Amino acid sequence: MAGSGNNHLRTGFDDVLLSIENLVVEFPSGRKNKVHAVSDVSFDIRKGETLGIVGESGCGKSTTAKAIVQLPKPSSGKVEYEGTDLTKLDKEGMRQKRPSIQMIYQDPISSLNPRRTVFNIVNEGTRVWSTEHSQQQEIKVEEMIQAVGLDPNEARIRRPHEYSGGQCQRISVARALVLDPQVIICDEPVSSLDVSVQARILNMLQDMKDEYGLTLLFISHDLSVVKNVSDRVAVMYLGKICEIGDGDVIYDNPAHPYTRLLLAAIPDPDNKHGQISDLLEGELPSPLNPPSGCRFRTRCPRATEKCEAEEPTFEQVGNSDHWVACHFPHIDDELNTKTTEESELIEGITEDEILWPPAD
Amino acid sequence: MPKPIRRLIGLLGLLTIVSMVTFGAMNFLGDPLFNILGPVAADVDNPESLKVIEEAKAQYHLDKSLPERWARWAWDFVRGDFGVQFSSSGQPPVSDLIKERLPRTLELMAVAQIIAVSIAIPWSVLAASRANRRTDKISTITAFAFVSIPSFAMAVILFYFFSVQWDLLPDTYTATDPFWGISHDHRLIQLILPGFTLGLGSAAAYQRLLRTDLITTLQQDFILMAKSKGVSKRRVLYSHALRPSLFSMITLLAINIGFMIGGSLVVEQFFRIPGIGSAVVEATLREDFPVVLAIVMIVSAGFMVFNYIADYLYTLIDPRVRHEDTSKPRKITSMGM
Amino acid sequence: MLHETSEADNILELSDYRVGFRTERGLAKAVDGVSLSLQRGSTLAIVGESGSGKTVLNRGIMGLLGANIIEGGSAKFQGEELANTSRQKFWGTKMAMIFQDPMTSLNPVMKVGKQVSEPLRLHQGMSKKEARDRTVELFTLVGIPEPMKRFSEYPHQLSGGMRQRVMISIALAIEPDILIADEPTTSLDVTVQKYILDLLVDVQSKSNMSMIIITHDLGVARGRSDEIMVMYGGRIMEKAPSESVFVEMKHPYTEALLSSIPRLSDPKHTRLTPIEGFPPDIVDGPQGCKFAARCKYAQDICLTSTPEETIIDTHTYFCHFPVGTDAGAEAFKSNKDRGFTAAGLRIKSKREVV
Amino acid sequence: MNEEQEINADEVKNDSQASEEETSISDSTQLEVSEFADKKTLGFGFWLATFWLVLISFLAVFSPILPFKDADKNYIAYEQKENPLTGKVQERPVQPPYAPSGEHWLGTDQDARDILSRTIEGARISLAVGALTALFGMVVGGTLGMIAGYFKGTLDKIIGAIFLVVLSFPGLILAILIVALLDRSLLTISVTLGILGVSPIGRLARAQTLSFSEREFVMAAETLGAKKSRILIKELLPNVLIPMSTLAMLVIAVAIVSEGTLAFLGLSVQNSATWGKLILTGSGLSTLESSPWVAFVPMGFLFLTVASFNYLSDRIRDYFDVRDIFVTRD
Amino acid sequence: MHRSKLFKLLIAFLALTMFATACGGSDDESSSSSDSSSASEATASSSESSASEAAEEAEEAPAEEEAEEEAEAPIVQDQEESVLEPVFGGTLRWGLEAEVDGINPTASALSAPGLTMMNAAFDTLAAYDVDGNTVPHLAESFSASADCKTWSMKLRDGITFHDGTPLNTEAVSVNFLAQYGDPLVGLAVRPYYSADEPITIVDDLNMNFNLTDANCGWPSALTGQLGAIGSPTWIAAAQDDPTLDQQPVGTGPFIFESRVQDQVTRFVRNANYWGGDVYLDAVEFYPVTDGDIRTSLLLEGELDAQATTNVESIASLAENDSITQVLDDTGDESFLMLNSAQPPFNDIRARQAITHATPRDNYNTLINLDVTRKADQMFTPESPYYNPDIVQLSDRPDLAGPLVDAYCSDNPNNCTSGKINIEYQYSGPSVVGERIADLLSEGWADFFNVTVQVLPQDSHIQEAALGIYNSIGWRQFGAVDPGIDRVWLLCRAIGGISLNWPRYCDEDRDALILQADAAKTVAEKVPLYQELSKMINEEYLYVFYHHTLWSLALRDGVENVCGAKTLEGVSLRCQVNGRSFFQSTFITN
Repeated sequence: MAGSGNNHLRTGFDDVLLSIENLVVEFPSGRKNKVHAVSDVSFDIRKGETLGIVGESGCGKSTTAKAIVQLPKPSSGKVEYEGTDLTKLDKEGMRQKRPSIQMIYQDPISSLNPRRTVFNIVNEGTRVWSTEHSQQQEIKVEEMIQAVGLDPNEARIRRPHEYSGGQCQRISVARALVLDPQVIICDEPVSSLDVSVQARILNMLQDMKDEYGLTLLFISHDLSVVKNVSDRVAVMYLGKICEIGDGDVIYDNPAHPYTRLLLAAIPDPDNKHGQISDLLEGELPSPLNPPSGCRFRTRCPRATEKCEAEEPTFEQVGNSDHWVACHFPHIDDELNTKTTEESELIEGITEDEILWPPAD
Repeated sequence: MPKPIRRLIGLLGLLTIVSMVTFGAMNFLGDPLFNILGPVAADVDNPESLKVIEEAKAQYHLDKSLPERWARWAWDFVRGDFGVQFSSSGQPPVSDLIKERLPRTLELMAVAQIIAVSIAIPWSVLAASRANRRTDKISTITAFAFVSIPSFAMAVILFYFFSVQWDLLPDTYTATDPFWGISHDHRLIQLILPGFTLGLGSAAAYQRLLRTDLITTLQQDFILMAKSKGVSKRRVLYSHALRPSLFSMITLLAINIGFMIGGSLVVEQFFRIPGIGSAVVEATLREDFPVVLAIVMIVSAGFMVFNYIADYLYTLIDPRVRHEDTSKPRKITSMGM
Repeated sequence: MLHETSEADNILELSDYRVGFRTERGLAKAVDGVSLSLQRGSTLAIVGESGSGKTVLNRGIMGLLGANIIEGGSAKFQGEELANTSRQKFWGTKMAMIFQDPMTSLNPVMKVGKQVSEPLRLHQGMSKKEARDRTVELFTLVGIPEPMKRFSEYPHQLSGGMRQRVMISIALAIEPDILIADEPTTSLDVTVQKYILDLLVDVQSKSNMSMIIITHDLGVARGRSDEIMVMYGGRIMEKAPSESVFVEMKHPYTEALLSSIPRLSDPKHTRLTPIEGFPPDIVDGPQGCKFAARCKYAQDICLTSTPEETIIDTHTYFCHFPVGTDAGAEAFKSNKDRGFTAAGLRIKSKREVV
Repeated sequence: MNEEQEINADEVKNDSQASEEETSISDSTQLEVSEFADKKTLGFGFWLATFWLVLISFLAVFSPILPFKDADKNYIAYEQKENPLTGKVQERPVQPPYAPSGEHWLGTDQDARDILSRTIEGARISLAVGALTALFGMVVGGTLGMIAGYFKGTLDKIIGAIFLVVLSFPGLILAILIVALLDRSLLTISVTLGILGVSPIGRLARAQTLSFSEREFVMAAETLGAKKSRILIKELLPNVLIPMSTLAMLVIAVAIVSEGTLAFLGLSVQNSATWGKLILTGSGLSTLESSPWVAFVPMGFLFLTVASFNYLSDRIRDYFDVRDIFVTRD
Repeated sequence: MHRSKLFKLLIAFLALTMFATACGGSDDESSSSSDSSSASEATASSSESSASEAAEEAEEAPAEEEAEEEAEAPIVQDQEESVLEPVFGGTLRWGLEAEVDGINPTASALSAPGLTMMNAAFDTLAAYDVDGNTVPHLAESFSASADCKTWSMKLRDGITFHDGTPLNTEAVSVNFLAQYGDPLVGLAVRPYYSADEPITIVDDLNMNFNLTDANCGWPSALTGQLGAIGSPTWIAAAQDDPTLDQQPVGTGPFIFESRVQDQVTRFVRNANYWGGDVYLDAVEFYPVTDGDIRTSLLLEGELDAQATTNVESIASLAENDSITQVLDDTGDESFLMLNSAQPPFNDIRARQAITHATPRDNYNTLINLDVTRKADQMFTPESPYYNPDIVQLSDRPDLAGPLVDAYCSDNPNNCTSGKINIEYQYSGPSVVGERIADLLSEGWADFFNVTVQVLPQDSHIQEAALGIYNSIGWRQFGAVDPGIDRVWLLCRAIGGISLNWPRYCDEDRDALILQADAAKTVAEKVPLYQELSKMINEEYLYVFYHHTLWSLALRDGVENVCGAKTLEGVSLRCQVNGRSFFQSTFITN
């Protein structure tokens, strides 16, 4: 699956805000070895779009996110933001660009400085960039804290540990938004939260995105979550993207064997792939010494010699926004999917158009 | 290069730097010539004295640069020649002094550490198995008190009670008989107080570490797992929980042993044990640099070697260390001298 | 009907079971009056968010909670009142447990083979050799490749999935009458999770032991349990045969839980319905229904009176205004009309928000 | 190589810390107990220890204007007594030390000086040594350690090597060497002990910086565009400062003990009463036998003070959940 | 000069000088924890003859009796012979304040403990009688030539060493030449004997000693280490094998049996002792460096006897009925010694200033509990040489100010903020040492910036010998025959290593000393020594504190320690700076 090639990049659109090409991240391990964390990954995000990256632990999704903000700089490849290749910028150049690309992290505790008040944490961005202390900025910070549903006055005296995990994620969002960023990279923002809280954060992210016209890169190991929030979804395996495209399309017709197995494993009560009885056999190969050819071949039920010798490149599946890097994709498979109507039935309960406002 | 060898080289490098620093500091702070010749060294106007000075300089290579002198010393040192003492009668080799004193210190250290460990382990297990109950609280306070008593104070206290007040142990500590001397019983008795002085403090320090680690370990799922497997309480404590909890204690043990070669010096002074600690105090005061240098090297090397041994012990205790390329985290910050 | 089955068939019988912890603020009622019975050979899934008391409940049953607790009510295992017995006598023979994180629940400094064979040797009097052979057999059974080699490896040398298999083989070695699996797959990737769950179910059905699976994920419970029990705030909210929880849920909490989770089948950007508010304080918790403060059906009675147990066939729930009943629909309508619930929670239509 | 070893060790530690935290979050699902476990308080002992330290510091600072007896005056009592040399009864001094009495609450020493006053006098020096030592260690060690931990790379290796050298140097021997060859002034002793404090404090600062710098809030600050200096001061320093100051308290305790140790070797601050010297004065066999208070009074003060610093350090570490374990040796 | 040689010389000198005054070991210390190694201590005390103790003297404290006021003679020693009938048998356990390196009078540096053991195994050619006169002991008689430059000695006939070798002039000459030729010991011998022919053997029992200067009191030189005669065969063997230094062979009342260094040295009765019956079966010597401990061992009955200068011990022993003490403060003096070869004390104003500033009264009260007698000079009032006119102006800080100001205006480099910078050195670590240092520093504080230096005892002595000091606590002088004290004073004692510790040379003073040596009668000597005392007083090289009080403490049942006599029946002086004889001692019950 190792998806090489850049066929899936949408070079034709002029509203591509962030374009990652052939990104490679490697870490030294020991004296000689290298961890191939991210190998030749390309994707692009259009303005206002949400790209979800999904994959299991160790697939390199978080590393990709960090490489985009150049922390650390990737080993090679291009990270083009508004036409500027961030990898080529010097320190100060990069610093000037930083406010435009913000991150939200997985761990609500670790991502907030425990020794500063919440207000200070949110205010940090403006303090960094303003030469003088202005009343106006403080007001903006207060507004932002309010916007994410917290009390600005409490925020002035409280520290992160006095807030719950969900609230901490809200603080993270406020901190990211205060600099008016274009892009927000969300690295597993809800994976450490309880499901009920998770829904609130996801809703809030959606609201913020709508309100501030953000572009999101959303990273998660939970396909349901990714699918819910994303316009496009990229599936990663062992440092490579194996399938990318419209979330609904991929869910309906996963073309890559890995995506298919991944979907099948999801314990969703309504998972239409749940019947697939194939199991992902074997262990995840070491990123120190990834398999040749297609990286998934060692565990792929469809693998042949070709997969070993030759790395597949991205090919479009049909005419939709759906790209897969596989020599033997599941293109022709007909799945007995439940109709949309059927799922709507289950959904019926919530059709009252009722929604609990983000009140906390 | 294999890892042990790399480590060894690092260790030697460290020793080299330590010796350079010591060598430099001593020559910078004190004047070796003055220690060798006495006031004649300052009598530079007198041609006769001058001649003596020149001779001595030549003999001790003091006319050479500091680095060259260090190199000469180092070359002798690696060949096992520690040089001669500066200021005793004649020029007895430093190695004689070391041979005489080191065994006494090692002996004391061994006694102290055996006492410490054999107190600390059952004590910790007892406390940890009753964490936060009365037994544990009392033992925690006790351990805390013992840790806060400096060894010189501990020496005075033990001496006061056991020798002066209760007259259970001898109040004389000539303790100067040769290492494998005749009256062995007497010697053992004389080692009791010094041994406990050093051992109790260490025991308390070990107990604090081991208790904490044991409590942490005992809260781990694998302990619950072992219990739910029907393993007896005692077996859970000693065969499941103890081993993975030993790291901090071993680290400290290594630090202690390594340092105690030099660190027992107050106790040696108080109980008049002619060990290496009292030797270094005397040598420092009389600016007997070769002796100081030799002892510093021995103590530093001891410290490093014991750390090395500790790392090896880790691999015995924890297979993770063996298989992964990194050693167990040292979460101990040791402070002291 | 569960209650009509003879007691002899019930391997576990809880009645108004309570577990409290002493804290500085007072007694924390982690498990607050749970009654259930588990039949031999059946599987119960306990679902709940953090703080719902599901783990404490099970550790209470196992007797693994330590000294600082107060137990109340009755818990009978194979007819024997647990409160009067040292549970240690069941450990390693009749009860077994699997923990969430296979890394931390295996002794890092002991070879996995030894950990598996330990109960064999201790309780089944096997010789070293016999225990070893049996262990290798178990390893094969749970699908551990190269079982001989794995026998003398340490936990850190195995992957997460393999470790969980080792855990399962320990549980199997004990041949327990009841196996409690506490979040057995939470720390695993979904693909591995599926495998492990299937394996557990497989093993359970073969050996005819009873099993309790604890999870926060309703999806995990579905299809792998005979019955699902939803817990909240230390109490049972709803208990029903597996499918009916999804199809005909009665408790608003179950409903809210399900609707707050994004589903694969929903199209992208489907608005989620979160549960408002915070979980109840278990030391100084609310009167009445624990969920009332967050419930869109909540009426005044919910705030003052704890709902009685309602049993309809195999479906048990604790709610004054159950979902899908007229009472429920009416309660919701009245709340919607006045714009807020009895607990003061505002209700807005979607249009207002978007 | 050795430094690398150390670095690795630290990295592992960070990992373990990070993972500990991760699990501590998911733990909440696992064992709810932690949520309502006892709320952290500093406890009675903490305030007791603080009270003692405030009291002793107050006494030390204001002893010149407090109505204590003159610490240097010899309050000799006389009696008619036979002179063993002449066999004649004459007015001779009663042999001090004098036992505690209404006049001398805690007795006198061999020179008939009031022990309470002298012990308080000794607190001035002992506390000053402790404070100066900790200050030196914090400023030098903290700065070096934070720089090493944050900038990593070569700088880290060099600073790490320096720490390691100082650490593997037998500390007390170094102290004796410097004090014996230079002088026995307060400043020399403090700086010498301070040098010994640099390594532990520095290594702690480095490890903490390293671990915090891998926390996401530092990355967040970086993505906000904060400069390194700002991150170091605004984000890292407040976090490193607490573990560092808890260690510094231990350094104070160790410095006080070390001063005592030096005093026992005859190398303490000269011309001043220090606790070590006072204890030494009373620890001879005959003095212990006949007048144990001479040694035990200053020893009690020393113990309470050292224990208080140890305890405070312990409590604060607990309170702020500092995971490093400090160990004192002497 | 070669270092090693230098140090040997140093040791030699020190050793030598010992013969002059028997020196007390340091008894030290105090208490404290600290005194480090007994080894060094041994060297130390040995080396410095009485001197070294000065270092510590501080710690000990002789009894002072305010002699000036009361003019009452102290009970020096009740040298009564025991009225009891001697009993044969028993072992005497004697506590020593230090261990020694060896017990060879021709090679070892014997300190007070060494000299004590020496008295068991050896006899000295001459000895002091109760009145302080030199009388023949192992020798039968001495006679001087008219100019006192040649001395003839006649040995007793029929005496044999423990190994059977006969005592004759050959044996004495072997001893003398071994000392003369020894790199160490010889340095103290050679300057005083004719270089060409120091001795002449007349016959088996008669020999002559040829001196460089007239010395009519010469035999007193043979009362100490230099007069102890060992078996020539043993001495010869010990020169090849130094380990034999540990196994002395002499003519003494006891025969060496065994020795475990630092534990016990045991001598057994010499049944064929030339001097008569020896009552004890054996004498055992136990080195116990801590004075408190030694005293407590004595009280507990673990020891039978000891010598001490510690005033606290003496005072507490005095109150114990089961202990008899033999006290004597006519021996050495305790004082502060100033180095005249180095600034600031090369200037007499600085020396005067520190003398005036020294709180001697406080010192005697606090350290000596007013038991010892204050000293202004090296003689006690009972001595015929005592000069009643001499007053040492200490405790007069009012006199010090102008001198310091004057000094500092001339030597600004040696002063800081109007005070003279000095170093005070003592041997330690030691509690009493520390107390003394505090006490002195406080007294001097208005005029001097004092740096205190603590050194292990052997370094302490070395630095004194090498002149690397400003001021130092010391103990010496007070020899029974004042002529012996010339070795500390003569210009010829100054060198790289100097026994003239203050390194002060005055030709006039030398002339005076030599003149006193040549004098034949006390009456002749009195004005000379009084003049010498006056000179010393005016040179301000020593700030005398007190007359060191030596105590020989004996348990009940130890009898007749002071009953030793020469063959002629002359009672010997019982205690000389802590050492005594053993031949007459017996133990009852």
